[in-house]
Amino acid sequence: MGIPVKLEVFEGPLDLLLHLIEKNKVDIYDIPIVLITEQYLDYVQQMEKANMDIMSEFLVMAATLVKIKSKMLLPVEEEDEEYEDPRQELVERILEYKMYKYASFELKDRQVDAGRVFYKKETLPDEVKNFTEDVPISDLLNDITLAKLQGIFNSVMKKQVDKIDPIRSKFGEIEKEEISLEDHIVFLENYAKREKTFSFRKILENGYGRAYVIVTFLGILEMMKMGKLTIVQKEIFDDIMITYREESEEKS
Amino acid sequence: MNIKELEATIEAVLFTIGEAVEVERLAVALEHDEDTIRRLVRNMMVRYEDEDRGIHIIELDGAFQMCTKPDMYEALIKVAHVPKKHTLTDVALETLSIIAYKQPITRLEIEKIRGVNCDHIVNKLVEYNLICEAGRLDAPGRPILFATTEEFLRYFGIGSLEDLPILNQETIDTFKEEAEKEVMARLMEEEQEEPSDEIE
Amino acid sequence: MNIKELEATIEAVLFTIGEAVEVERLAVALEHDEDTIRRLVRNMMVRYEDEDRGIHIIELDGAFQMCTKPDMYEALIKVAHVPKKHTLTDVALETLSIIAYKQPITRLEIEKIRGVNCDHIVNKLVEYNLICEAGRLDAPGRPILFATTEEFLRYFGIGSLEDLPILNQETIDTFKEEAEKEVMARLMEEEQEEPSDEIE
Repeated sequence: MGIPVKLEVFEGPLDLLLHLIEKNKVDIYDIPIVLITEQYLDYVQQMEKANMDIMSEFLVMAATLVKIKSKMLLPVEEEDEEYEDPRQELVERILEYKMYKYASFELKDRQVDAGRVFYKKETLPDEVKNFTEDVPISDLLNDITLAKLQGIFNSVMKKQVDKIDPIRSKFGEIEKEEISLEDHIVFLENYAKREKTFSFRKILENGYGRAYVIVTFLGILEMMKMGKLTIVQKEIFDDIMITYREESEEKS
Repeated sequence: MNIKELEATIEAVLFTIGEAVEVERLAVALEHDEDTIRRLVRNMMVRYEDEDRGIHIIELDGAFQMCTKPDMYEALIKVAHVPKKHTLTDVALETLSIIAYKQPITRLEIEKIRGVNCDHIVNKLVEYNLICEAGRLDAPGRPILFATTEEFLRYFGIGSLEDLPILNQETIDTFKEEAEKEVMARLMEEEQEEPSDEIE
Repeated sequence: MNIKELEATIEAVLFTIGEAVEVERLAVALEHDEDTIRRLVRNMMVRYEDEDRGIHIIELDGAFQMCTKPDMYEALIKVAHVPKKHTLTDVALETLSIIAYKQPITRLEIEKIRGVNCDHIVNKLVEYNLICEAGRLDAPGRPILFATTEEFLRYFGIGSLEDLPILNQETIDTFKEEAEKEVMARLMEEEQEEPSDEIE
């Protein structure tokens, strides 16, 4: 059975369901589920072609209807007192929805009347707007004594001194990095073994940050002390060439 | 202050402030208890309605606001700037009525009743200041609870939430009765036309 | 419209507009000639004055305006200005102490010490008559110098500024020393705890 009306837009599955119930003039408490399901599916099918976006919600309801329909087809024993009409839950949902729809029509009516009312902006006279209260100084400074005021000032000044901490401020920004000298020497040794000869600048490219530079420098100094590296710098500010001493390997 | 003076002061305050003024605020200004003030304002409300006045006082959830009477509208639109009103779609109204009756309510609960996603509409209603966030539900995810605003009351000319169109067991019963009558009428019709065709 | 209705409409228009409304505009709204309107409004003016009303109508250059009666101002102030607790906040006290000990001082200098903007607080302190402007600094922009008021001194029973407890370079040096010691102590601790781990 097709729907003899042109494709209307429904706000949701319940909206459509309510429409079908009202159109068929059936009792909401005794929905002819086969008929309604058929019409519902029919509508959804037509809609599928028209609008894919809002389909999912309609399909969920379609599934619910089909489920109820199949339950209704099962034979019911007359004596069964536990039996609950499979339509029960759906009926309650439709009824609740119908109530709010009804309420929304009421609101719509009221909106029209209420919309015919004009309000006024605040118009405070200057005398009122610019009023400032005279507050007695004793209220303001409740139990502040001169000693307390000085205490406050001292703590403010101390806070400021802390902020520009005389020692730490000389350090500048300290980047906390997890580079330990010991670990770095291991890395340097492996690097040196592989490269044999390499430039200081080049090895610095393996990391970044001031800490990395310093740890690398310290590491190289340490390895020179251990006799593992030799370095050559032809001129001041020139790149430093570092060479790994193969013979050092046997020693250690 | 005698009653006349109190009433004059209430009039002045409501006129000047323009917005809804809570009873507490009036009570502070007039140095009287809230009950007395409430009684006074309600008396004034009746008098404003009766007399040939262009303005009256409305009550909004325990606050009072002065505004023009609706029948002044035709004259006023000729000279006054008409405040822009958002037109609410049926969907928005539907969602709004769910919130009004079930507040405070989460998005999820609204969706359950409507059967469709309502994020967009809820956001719009918040934007129009018809609903607002009213805390969080003590449940997983702590979802936002929504409730109607004072503007909602003003927008629909409702004094307080108790004045919402009644939607209770009685209404449901009425619906049920209507439905039954309809069905009976249908059955009668059908019996005359073609007996028992599509009723299960 | 009969006279009563016209008057009600005039009331509604004057209320809605809130400002002075020219007779011409009223005439448009009421669809009556200006003379009639003028006579009507003037009648209303008399009645508003006589009756125990909180609002009245005033005439300004042939325009009419509805406004609050001046003897209502006192009550309005109580509604419009929420009474606040009038003890100074900690932040205000801090600022006041800075001004007291460093006066005369500019806003910028106060901000340098406090590390945050203090416009609002300084204004409040001026409003409370605890500090006042004391000339301008001879520097670009000629910023205002602030100092404590006589009232402030009187409150503390101080004859003159020289009686303020002194906080001079010496005290500041002590603070610095303390801070240095603290830092050193911290560094030592760190060294003991984890030897040569974090190279800086």
